[in-house]
Amino acid sequence: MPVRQYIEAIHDGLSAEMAADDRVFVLGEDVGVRGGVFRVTSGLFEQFGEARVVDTPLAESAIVGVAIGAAAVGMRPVAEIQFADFILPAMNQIVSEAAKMRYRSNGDWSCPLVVRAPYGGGIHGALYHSQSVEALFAHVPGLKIATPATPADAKGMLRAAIRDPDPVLFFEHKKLYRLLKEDVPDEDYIVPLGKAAVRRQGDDITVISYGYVLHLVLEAADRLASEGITTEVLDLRTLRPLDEEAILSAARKTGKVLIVHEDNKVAGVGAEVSAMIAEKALFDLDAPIARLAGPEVPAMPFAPPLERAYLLDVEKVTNAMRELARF
Amino acid sequence: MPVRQYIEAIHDGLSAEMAADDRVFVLGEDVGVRGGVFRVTSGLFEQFGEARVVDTPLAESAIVGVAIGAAAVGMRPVAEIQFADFILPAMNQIVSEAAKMRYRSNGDWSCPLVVRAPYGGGIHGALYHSQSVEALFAHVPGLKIATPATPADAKGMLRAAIRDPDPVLFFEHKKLYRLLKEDVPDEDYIVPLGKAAVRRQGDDITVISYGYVLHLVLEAADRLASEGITTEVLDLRTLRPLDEEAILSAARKTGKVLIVHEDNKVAGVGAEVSAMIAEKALFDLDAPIARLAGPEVPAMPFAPPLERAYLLDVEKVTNAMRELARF
Amino acid sequence: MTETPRHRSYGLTDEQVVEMYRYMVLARKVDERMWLLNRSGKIPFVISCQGQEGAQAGAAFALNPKKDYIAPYYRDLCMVLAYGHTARTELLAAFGKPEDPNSGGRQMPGHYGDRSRRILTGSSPVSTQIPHAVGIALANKMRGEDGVAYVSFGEGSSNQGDFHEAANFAGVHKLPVIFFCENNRYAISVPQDKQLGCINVADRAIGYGFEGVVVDGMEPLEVYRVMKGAVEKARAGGGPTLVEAKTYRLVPHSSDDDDRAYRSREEVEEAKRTDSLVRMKAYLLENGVLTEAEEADLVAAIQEEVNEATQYAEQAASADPGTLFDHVYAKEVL
Amino acid sequence: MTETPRHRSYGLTDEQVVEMYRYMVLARKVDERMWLLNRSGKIPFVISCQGQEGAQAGAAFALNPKKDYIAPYYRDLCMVLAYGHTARTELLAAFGKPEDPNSGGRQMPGHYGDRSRRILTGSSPVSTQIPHAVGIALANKMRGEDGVAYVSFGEGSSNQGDFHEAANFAGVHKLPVIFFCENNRYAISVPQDKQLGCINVADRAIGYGFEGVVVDGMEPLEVYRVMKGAVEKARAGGGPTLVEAKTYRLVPHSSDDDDRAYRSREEVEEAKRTDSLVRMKAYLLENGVLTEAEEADLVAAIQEEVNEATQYAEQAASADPGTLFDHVYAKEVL
Ligand SMILES: Cc1ncc(C[n+]2csc(CCOP(=O)(O)OP(=O)(O)O)c2C)c(N)n1
Ligand SMILES: Cc1ncc(C[n+]2csc(CCOP(=O)(O)OP(=O)(O)O)c2C)c(N)n1
Ligand SMILES: [Mg+2]
Ligand SMILES: [Mg+2]
Repeated sequence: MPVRQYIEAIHDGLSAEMAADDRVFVLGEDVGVRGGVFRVTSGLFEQFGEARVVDTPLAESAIVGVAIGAAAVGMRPVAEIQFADFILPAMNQIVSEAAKMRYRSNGDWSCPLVVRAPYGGGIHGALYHSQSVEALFAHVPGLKIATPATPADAKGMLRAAIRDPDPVLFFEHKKLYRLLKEDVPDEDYIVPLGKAAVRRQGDDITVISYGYVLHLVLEAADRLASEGITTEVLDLRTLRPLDEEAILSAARKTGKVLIVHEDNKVAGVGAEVSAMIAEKALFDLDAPIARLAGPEVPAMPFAPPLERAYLLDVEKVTNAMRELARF
Repeated sequence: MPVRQYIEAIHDGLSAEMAADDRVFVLGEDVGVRGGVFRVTSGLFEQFGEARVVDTPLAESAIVGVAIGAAAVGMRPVAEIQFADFILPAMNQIVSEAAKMRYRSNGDWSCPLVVRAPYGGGIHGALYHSQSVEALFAHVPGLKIATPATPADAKGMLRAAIRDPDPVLFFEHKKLYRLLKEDVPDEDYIVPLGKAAVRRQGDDITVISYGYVLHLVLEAADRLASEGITTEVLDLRTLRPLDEEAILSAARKTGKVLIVHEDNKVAGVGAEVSAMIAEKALFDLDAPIARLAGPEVPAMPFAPPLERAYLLDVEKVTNAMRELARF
Repeated sequence: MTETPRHRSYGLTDEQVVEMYRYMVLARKVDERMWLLNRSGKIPFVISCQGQEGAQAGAAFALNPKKDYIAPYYRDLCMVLAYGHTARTELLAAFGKPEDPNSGGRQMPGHYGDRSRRILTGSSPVSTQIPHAVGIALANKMRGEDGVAYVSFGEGSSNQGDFHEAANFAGVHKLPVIFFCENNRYAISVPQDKQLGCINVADRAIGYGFEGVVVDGMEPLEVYRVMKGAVEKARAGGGPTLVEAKTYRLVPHSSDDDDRAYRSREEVEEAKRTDSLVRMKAYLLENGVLTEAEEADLVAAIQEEVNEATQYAEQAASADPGTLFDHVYAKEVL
Repeated sequence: MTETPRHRSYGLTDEQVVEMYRYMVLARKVDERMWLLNRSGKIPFVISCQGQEGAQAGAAFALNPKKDYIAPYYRDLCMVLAYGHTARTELLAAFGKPEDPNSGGRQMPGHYGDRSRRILTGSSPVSTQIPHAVGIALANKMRGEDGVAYVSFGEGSSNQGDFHEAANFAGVHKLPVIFFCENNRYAISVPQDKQLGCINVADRAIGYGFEGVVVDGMEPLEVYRVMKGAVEKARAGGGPTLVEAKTYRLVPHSSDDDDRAYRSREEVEEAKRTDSLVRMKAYLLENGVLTEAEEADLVAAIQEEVNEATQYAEQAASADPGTLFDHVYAKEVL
């Protein structure tokens, strides 16, 4: 199996789906000649031509809105939003239109659309090139939200998203793009949406996470193992719908749950995970349900000391896990 | 004290603030000559003139964006979004701009803006004239969110919102507009943002709610009282920031908590309330933290049987409360 | 009468022009019936096409329902009738009945949609359908199909960002799409001079690199002529056109509105004299396409159709509450 | 030299025109320094004004910093220098230091703001500042003040809905605002013909009912002349103007970009010949406003200023992590 980076895996998944299905096309800002500002779509323009790799005008609501129209009549658009921070001008199209088309038409119309966007911080991108936006959509029925944390998942979940008959938001953490490599199958496979993955088995505490910070959790779990603390780590992978069964069984296994995400805490995805556990597995708990998340400030600043202060790191994660274990 | 409806109280609060402070002005669709489609701004055009009661073009992002600019240079705009469902085109202006102006300028600039919008269902408004949108904003640091449930709160919180130095989203439940009347002070008063209110004292169960459905909870509590079940009822009033102290003490008081809102459940405001309790008051609980909320469908349909099936009613609320009491 | 009547010189047969008139009358009668039902408390809401039937009929006849998708807005009752809907489908919608093909009674009346008839599903937030039509046009172009996409909206709605972004996208990619603005002079209570910085919405087209045309929307044949040109151009690869039909809304914005608050009765009465139904009838009589008796029969038949539809829709089964959870997502994935 | 030199006929003194040139050179030198610092790993990011200094200087001199607010975009280094910022303030921003008056190092370089200098705080999502400027103009009008609001943006950004909505709002209310488009022919990699359905961004103005003017943005004096007219008109209650300055971006989009992927070196070299700094210098020498020696001194002084600023900014204290939580909300409410 070839060893691929996260960004390569996404590229490969896109390219494979485009090759397999000529209804699939890509549109967005700088996705064509330039191959995307992060280079995810690099080479696709040359491979599939400008009709299927469309450089759009700088207008996110149109990018999504045009994609919705094309999806409605049978195409399979994959729209790129250059940074997740810039998805907000398209909020109305995503929430009022894409998410509601099937329901409002009583199942007559549908919207098989993928919106890809790089999110997350730690690249000196300051307030507007660092945000996590998943919580703004997690509340919306009709949408699915994918946040893969590994190259193999990224490819498999992207392929699942493209084949999905409903709109999928596909959020790619920028710090993951070139962070790690792993074996990624070349053959046709998907990783189904809606299924979490146990990344590590343990008996003392359960940590539920997703995206880049999952890797901090795994590193922290390694450290704690040497202190005799074993950790069950669940990677949510899909944030809507959440994998209730996996969440509840991971919570029950140790009775001590910590939820970790980079996004700020209040009304974040962790709130729903916690509420689900508090509703359905309360009596299996031996400790309060803890959350470790970004601080309640509008977004991370540029100045390196402030960016560091905002972001989680292995230290902060290890401390929170140790504290829970000792509870 | 005059007896006023919720809608009259809002009108009066607006009118009083405009009279007291000539930086305050109103802008939005049909707010002028027509006095608003719900008639909240009725008479203000005649009273304050077209310069201070501005009928805008049909463009929500501009309504909010223009208001932000005016607020930045010292005005106190109160923007009306005709229906909360139509706030989404302004999402970028609210979240990227209003919420972040103070922070990103290191405290140099600010945005004393109020955005008013009628929300909620039960008026045959179908998918797009019935939605609750508060959860889409509850995650955003820099914003405040008010959802008053009574005439006196509506007036006092609106006056607080207008005087607040930061952006406030002020959501008015349409079913409340003409539902009930109560004494509303004529003199200058405010109801501070960020403070919940205990609406009823009880020892068996705690119900936390806000907006229209709070009144269903109170009615249900009446019914249950005759069955010997007493209910502590907390009205959140402000959804960001949440009143942590009030929530935790209401939860601790009975150890059995039900959160009720009209908005759909997953990643709704109830999730944060539940997670807060599960984090800080877990060992005071005698029952799983329950949530009763709208179903996970995109929005309520027009057909009366479907609208009824979507909405909470006293029956559903009473049942959920009774079930919790019996736990 | 030696001159060729206008409709023939525009390429319409006598049968077609009578048909056009029939749709206009049908739309008016269905619309009027809905107001009656609303005022008698039987349906909670109406939003009207009255005053805009002629513009819609003219536009509809320039399109080919076998290949051209439409993304109509809430006043396009006459348009969707010409696209195959009936008094019955629309009254089913008005009563919110599950048999309604638009939305199975899930949306308010006036929220059209029907995949089998190439009517895109619409929502309430205005202008969102404009980029959708551009997306349909893009799909047509990508697939090498010669269908045209048609989208309509009010003049107030032309101030939304989505109009601008979509029109520019279509201009850059020279897509086969017609932007049809039904300018009825008001957006609820706000008159066009408080909505539009410009004189004509059509003036905006140059900002996107294509043609903008103003046409008298009370003259169905003129609308047909202009639309026909735009459709032919789009089909031939010539790109988009913005057509602005000047119309007037003869009734309040919706059943929840009271238009006396913002416009004079004189203005409304004045506008009624330009009503396309009145003009079209006169034209058909004058040109001997229809006799008074035939016209009376036509109206009577429609009245009958509307009565039957009302009865049918009222008696049709109501939605089963158990269906609330249907169609949030596709039933089967992969 | 019997003719009046152009700048005098436009109402600029010799001192002013030298000052204008000085800001252009200052902006260029600060900008070049930032690239050096970036390439040597000292600062993580630069976004450049190079090629657009002349347009900005010309625009700035038509405004009155004592009463006119500006809502600049990320390339407006020369504009904010003319509005009172300095090499030091901008290098402090580049190093993300808390002394930076723009944002205390919270935002990326190129995100301007300064209340004391009437520079509105800006963000990264493009075009959001356009309605803000309209709001400032509305406030001016409401308060009966004669300040003008100025807002700038790229040609790509003129495709955002916010541009359209804001321009139309200003058109309807005839507000004192200048929309200044710095058309540098690219939006990152996308050339203007793939961004704009129209030929000129200025063509869009008619769609909002006001004037659109195209000007050679490599000619500061011409930009000044056009802007002066627009500002006077706005101040006198004549409403908005859309000014499109045709410029060229001489360097990559930002330090993260590689422009060789999407434009030829020949094209860039060709454009360098139109560089406003080169032209302006020639103009000043030709008209005897400046000698070669004076010009060399001016450049040397700026170089010195930039060196000093670099050193100062690099050595300035770093942000205290404890300030992370400051300024989310006002400290005291009521
Ligand atoms: C985004 C959005 N904002 C506000 C509304 C409320 N609204 C419905 S129709 C309307 C006026 C539309 O005017 P125009 O576009 O001229 O169309 P007309 O109704 O006159 O045909 C408004 C403000 C809406 N439906 N969507
Ligand atoms: C809403 C939004 N979408 C995308 C971006 C990413 N982005 C930054 S600058 C830019 C191109 C801007 O082009 P133009 O408006 O022509 O200005 P220029 O950079 O050429 O001066 C893009 C796409 C952004 N900042 N904001
Ligand atoms: Mg209208
Ligand atoms: Mg540009």
